[in-house]
Amino acid sequence: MSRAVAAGLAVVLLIFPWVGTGEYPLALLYSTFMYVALAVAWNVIGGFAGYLSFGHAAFFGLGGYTTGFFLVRAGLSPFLTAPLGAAVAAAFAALAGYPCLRLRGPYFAVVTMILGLAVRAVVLNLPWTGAAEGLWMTLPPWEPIVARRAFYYAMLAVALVTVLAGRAVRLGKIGVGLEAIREDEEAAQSIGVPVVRLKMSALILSAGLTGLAGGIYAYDRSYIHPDFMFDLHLSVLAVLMALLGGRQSWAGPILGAVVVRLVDEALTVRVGTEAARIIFGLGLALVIVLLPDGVLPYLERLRWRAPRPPAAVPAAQARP
Amino acid sequence: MARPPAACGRAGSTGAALTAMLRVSGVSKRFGGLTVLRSVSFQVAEGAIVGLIGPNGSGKTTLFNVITGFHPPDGGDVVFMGRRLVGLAPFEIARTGIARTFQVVRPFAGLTTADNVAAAVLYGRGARHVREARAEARHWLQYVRLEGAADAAVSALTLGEKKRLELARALATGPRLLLLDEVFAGLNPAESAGAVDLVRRVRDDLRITVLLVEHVLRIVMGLCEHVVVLGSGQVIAQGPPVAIQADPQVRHIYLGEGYGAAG
Amino acid sequence: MRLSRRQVLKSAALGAGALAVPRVLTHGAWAQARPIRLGGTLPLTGPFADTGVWVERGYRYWAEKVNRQGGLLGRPVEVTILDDASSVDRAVSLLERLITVDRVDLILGGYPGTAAAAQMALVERYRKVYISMGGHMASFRRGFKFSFGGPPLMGQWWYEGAWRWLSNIPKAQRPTRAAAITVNNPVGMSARESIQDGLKRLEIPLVMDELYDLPLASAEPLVSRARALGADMFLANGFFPDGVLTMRAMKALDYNPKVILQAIGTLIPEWVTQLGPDGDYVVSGTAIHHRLPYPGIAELNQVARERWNLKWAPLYFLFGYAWAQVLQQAVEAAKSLSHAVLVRYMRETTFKTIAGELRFDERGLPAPYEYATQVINGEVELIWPPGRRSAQPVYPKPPWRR
Amino acid sequence: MAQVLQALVTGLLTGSVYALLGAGFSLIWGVAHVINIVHPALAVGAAYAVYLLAARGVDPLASLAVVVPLFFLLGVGFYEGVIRPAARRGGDLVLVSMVLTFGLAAALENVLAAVWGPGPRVVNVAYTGRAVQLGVLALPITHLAGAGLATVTIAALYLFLHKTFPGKAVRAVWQNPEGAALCAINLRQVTSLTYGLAIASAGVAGVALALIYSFSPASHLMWLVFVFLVVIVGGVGSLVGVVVAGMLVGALTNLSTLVIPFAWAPFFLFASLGVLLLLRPTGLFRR
Amino acid sequence: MLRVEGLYAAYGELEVLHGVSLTVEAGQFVSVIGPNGAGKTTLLRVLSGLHPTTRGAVVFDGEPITGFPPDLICERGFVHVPEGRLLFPGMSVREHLELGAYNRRARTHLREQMEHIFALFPILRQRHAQLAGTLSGGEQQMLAIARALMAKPLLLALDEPSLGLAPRMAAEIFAALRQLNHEGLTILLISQEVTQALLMAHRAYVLETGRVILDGPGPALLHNAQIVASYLGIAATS
Repeated sequence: MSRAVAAGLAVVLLIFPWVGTGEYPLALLYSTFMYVALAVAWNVIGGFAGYLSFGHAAFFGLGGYTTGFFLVRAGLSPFLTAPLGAAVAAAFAALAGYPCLRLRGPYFAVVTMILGLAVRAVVLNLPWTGAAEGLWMTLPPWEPIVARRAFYYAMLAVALVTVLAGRAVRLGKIGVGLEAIREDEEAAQSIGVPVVRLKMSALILSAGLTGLAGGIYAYDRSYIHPDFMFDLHLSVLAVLMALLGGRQSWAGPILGAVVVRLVDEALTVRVGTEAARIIFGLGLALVIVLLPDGVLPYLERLRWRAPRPPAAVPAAQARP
Repeated sequence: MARPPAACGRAGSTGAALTAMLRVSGVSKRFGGLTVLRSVSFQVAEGAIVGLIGPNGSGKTTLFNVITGFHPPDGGDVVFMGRRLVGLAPFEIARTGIARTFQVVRPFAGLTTADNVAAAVLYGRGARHVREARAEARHWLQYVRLEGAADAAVSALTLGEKKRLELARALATGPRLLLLDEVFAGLNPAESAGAVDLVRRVRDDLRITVLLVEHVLRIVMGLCEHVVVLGSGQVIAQGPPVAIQADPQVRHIYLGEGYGAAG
Repeated sequence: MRLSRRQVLKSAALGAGALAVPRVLTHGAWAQARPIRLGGTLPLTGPFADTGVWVERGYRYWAEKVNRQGGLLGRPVEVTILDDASSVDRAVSLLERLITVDRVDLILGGYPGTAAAAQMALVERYRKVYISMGGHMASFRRGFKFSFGGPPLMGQWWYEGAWRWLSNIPKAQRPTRAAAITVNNPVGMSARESIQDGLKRLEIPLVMDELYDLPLASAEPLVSRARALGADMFLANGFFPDGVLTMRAMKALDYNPKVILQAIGTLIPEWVTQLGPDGDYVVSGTAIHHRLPYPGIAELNQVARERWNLKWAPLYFLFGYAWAQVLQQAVEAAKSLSHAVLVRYMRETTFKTIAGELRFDERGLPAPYEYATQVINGEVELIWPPGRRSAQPVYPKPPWRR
Repeated sequence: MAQVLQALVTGLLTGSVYALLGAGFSLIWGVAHVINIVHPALAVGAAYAVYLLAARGVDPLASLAVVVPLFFLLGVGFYEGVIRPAARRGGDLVLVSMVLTFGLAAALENVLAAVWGPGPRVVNVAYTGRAVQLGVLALPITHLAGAGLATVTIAALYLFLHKTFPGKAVRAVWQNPEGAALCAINLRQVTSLTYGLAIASAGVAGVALALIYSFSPASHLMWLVFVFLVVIVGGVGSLVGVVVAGMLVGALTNLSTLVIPFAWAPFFLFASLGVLLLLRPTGLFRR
Repeated sequence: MLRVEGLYAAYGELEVLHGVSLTVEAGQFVSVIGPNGAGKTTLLRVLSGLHPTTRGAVVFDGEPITGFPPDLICERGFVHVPEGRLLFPGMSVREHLELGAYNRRARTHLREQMEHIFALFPILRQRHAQLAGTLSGGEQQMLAIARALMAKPLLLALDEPSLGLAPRMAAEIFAALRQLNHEGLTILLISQEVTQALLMAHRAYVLETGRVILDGPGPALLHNAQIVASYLGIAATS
């Protein structure tokens, strides 16, 4: 059933660029794919393992800048350098992750946020990154519609790889281990979960996938600047999308990303930016209060008409 | 059924060392200025059920945490089946074959009951596939009589069920030695009796050695072959239950000054 | 009292509608012609909105006027401006939307430099003629065929007038040490290039050359350093918000250089309303000015007076109008809306704009400009070149008023 | 030397505003377990209120009479009307409150933008741009006033928390809610009061901010970064820690510009605070 | 003074009190003893409002207080010294005493009450400016009792006041309790220190797995074989 739906969706997405809708829907879907990739990738560390990163823009930006750098300096094709961007982002995560992952909860959130801002500050001031002037790449030599299709497929591939990776992690052995880490690191250790190694792997994977998206995005933009490649909003948006969709499942962030992206686009076009953001902000507040676990778990409950799980026992589980 | 006798005596006493599965020798632990364990030494013989008792704050849980690697000791040594445990990460110690439960139950609240156990199969036993691990998890849930709750959220379990779940999780790692931290606390008499039975089966059927911390001495005395008494971070007595019950120092600790002279 | 932007727009639109009605009635054929649609994005919200709004007003007034005069190629024009909320990402995706979904016939340039630079890459792909501020010189060194600065807000040229004015001051009275602070983005960097070059010509050593990231939290450290280093010339290459902070820090720390140069901030009306007399005597450049004698300027000044109760047309109002003017003249010369044709005429036509006559070179740039302005008594006056002066420059800058 | 002194003193004056914002933020975090992302946005809102009043000739310091009670009530209402119902619905309160208050901050930012426009505003008063000369030091009066406000408010908060019955109750709830309940302390009342005071202090911070800085609807994000830094470095739950961290951040930013290029100052600040956090994960003053 | 009738309480679905009834007369010293896990702590937490009841009634000083929040119960004069003391580590001894007298009834007598307490526990006077987190275990326990006394209790309920204390310190605490009782304060004590608890009690209740299995005058229970069995895990045969 759901396999058939997935296959159908895949076919639709694959032939969509050829049904003559023009460039804009392709561009809109392209950016939706990107946010899907970002939210799903974030969720690997933020949702499954429970480490709320607010610095994922750093990985995105590093992926983008790696692409730009190799394109400008070495003339490498960005579709080749995007994986290289993923590698650089992953390597950076491996380096920065070890100390950061010793912190938990809001402390981790703040340190990653600082990390993101620090990387931005560095790139903004290093001459060989184009610094404050930004980095210009040569344009891809295609007609607009060809370019749109190419980037559509490229970002679709990134989103697909990310979703498949996220799904595999969630449904596989690592997912169980990460969940155990999220719930209780000591108990996880006690049953043999290699906590440090596992959460490092999750962060590295998450960073790599984010970097991959950044690499493709950078080439499409063909002009990159720290202001938008390392934008704090980007980090925050990934978090919000995943939380809103439901961070416990692999599909929740997809839902969150698609809904947020499309609602935002529709609101912006219909009611103007300020009003859209007021509605968006209030809507966000309302949804999270009503559905603290995200939208997807709620929809699943509706669909199966299953009773809500009973309210958790009071936290004060003092021994009698 | 012949069982190897429970070893007693302090570290270094020859003879006992041959059958000792776990050897704790001279372990000390300080938190800040507070010394919680002072040169604690004892051994656990393979196949035994050993009780670790002592009043609140005598260092029992800390000792567990030292053995399982959560609190590296400030001095002393812990050797398990010939392997030094000091310096290993907790997950590595778990993989050498030591499993534990926690004083305050710590199941993975966001996972189903079956996945709690499956996680242990995957990481403790090194299973590769989640599906297989879930199948094996069902076996362990059955073992602790929780098969009916396999797909339930952990939050739906009673305290007694949670304790059994933790036991199943520990067993699923495939341990040789099981450390139980107050598994009987908070259980009603029926549950308690069931749990005692369960611990016996674990030792008799699965041949898993058990070291347990317990407050309810009635259980300890009925279940254990060997009892180690901790007081203010030191071993103040050890031996078979009968000897422990008669020990004046133990009576003093448990009943207070002058009590039970006639008891 | 300041009218809300929306009120202003609404009344402007109503006014335009009222003027257009008789024409529609009398020219049946004209009314039936499919309008020419122009579209672009501007920052109507977010940090760059204060300027973005004036560019939009420039575009809208131009459209109003064209329609009043019979349209473009005999067809009415229709302007769509989408709000990019000061985000480069949005500026690009919305422009793509305008090109591919709304299928606008002509494109109106975006603002600021970062957005324009990113949009230039996009329009090159779609082969659409794009006239805007352009921003940094690097944007024009990339071999783009479709982008033009008409006229551009070129940082590298910005202070040219100021250098010439300073070089006419007797050497003994000139400043002796300069301190510069520059916003760490393409706009700032381009102005900085001109500074290094200009100061060398004037033989004034640059004793402090600092960059800062936006948003600037506090200008005190920068200003107090400049003061401590004894700089008697201060160059603030920043935007309006950081410019305001810098000025207040200078006054608070009682730092009185002989001359203050400011890149962008002074030229928007908010400068004067927010800073009052403290905003006086700051020197800047421009490519366009409300006191220049080119045809059309007087009319725009009058519009500004009538509609917004301003003495003069603000700079960015003029820019918006000028960019649209260039586009209009290209279309009229080519008599076509085909961009392939248009782009040929772009380089062959001499444009007569409110910024003077322009011809574009291979890069898409006109000849450099050399105006200098100074805020005097709350007015942005033209102080260079001498023949175009609207006021005598004040030098050295008087100490802060207490 | 004069430069160092000047940088240090201005840094400390600036830092006092960080500290004031951080104090309220920390108080809410400690007592209500809410990460109040909307905190700096409310301060910016207060700055706009000051701007509005200043345009009618009301001195920013006089506008405190309006801002403080208004924001106190706002805080109480916000707790009773939004946070408490949200907390009662369950879920991870830290997480829920983070998203919730982020949403409200985004909404507030854009309401401000819709009313006043997105551009920066400055408040001009008679003493704007004047300075007190202290030997080689020039101390802007606005800074002194802002820092003075911050100091007085923090001192008042400190005295309240340490010298009055309700204040001690707040600390008690902060340190051990159950123990506090056993002392006949009404937890809801105390949390409500805390929220009121914290938001009132954000109001005061807004006044200080209006005196010293330019502000725009979006500027709350930058303040949020600083508030987070200050609170985490100082240690959640320590008023003294927050004050020290605020001063540290202010001084560090200013002093670092004397030896490294200004553009690298943010990096230096982030890097040094990041390292500090890695060395002392719970902050400088966490007990 | 206190009448508890058929009290039930549970953690989630796990019931830990199965119909506990007991009575405390004004001026009495009542002890509740029982092995670990018997439900003693839960009983006190229920009485002071920290934990909800499922069934049963609590009447205090002639009025039903079942289901009241802790602050109200405390204000009425039922004051609980909890296990683990629940002190405020960052606050001084004096501040704890002031907070103890937080309710309006007690606040008016703050000075004299504090003097009274300093007389009872002189060490607290010496330590009055010290932070609670830096006190020794015994001092912390004294402080917890002192804080409760500041509320001018009609009934003082203590949970394991001698837990983890050196014998000398524990004796000191018990001596203080005896003195307070002599002065007329009603006391409800939960303790594992069987001897002490029983010797002092006018009446004692033995709790096992959530039920009262035995009650009577304290000293009379002193050498009860059932208690010894219950504590030392000797299979009960009596």
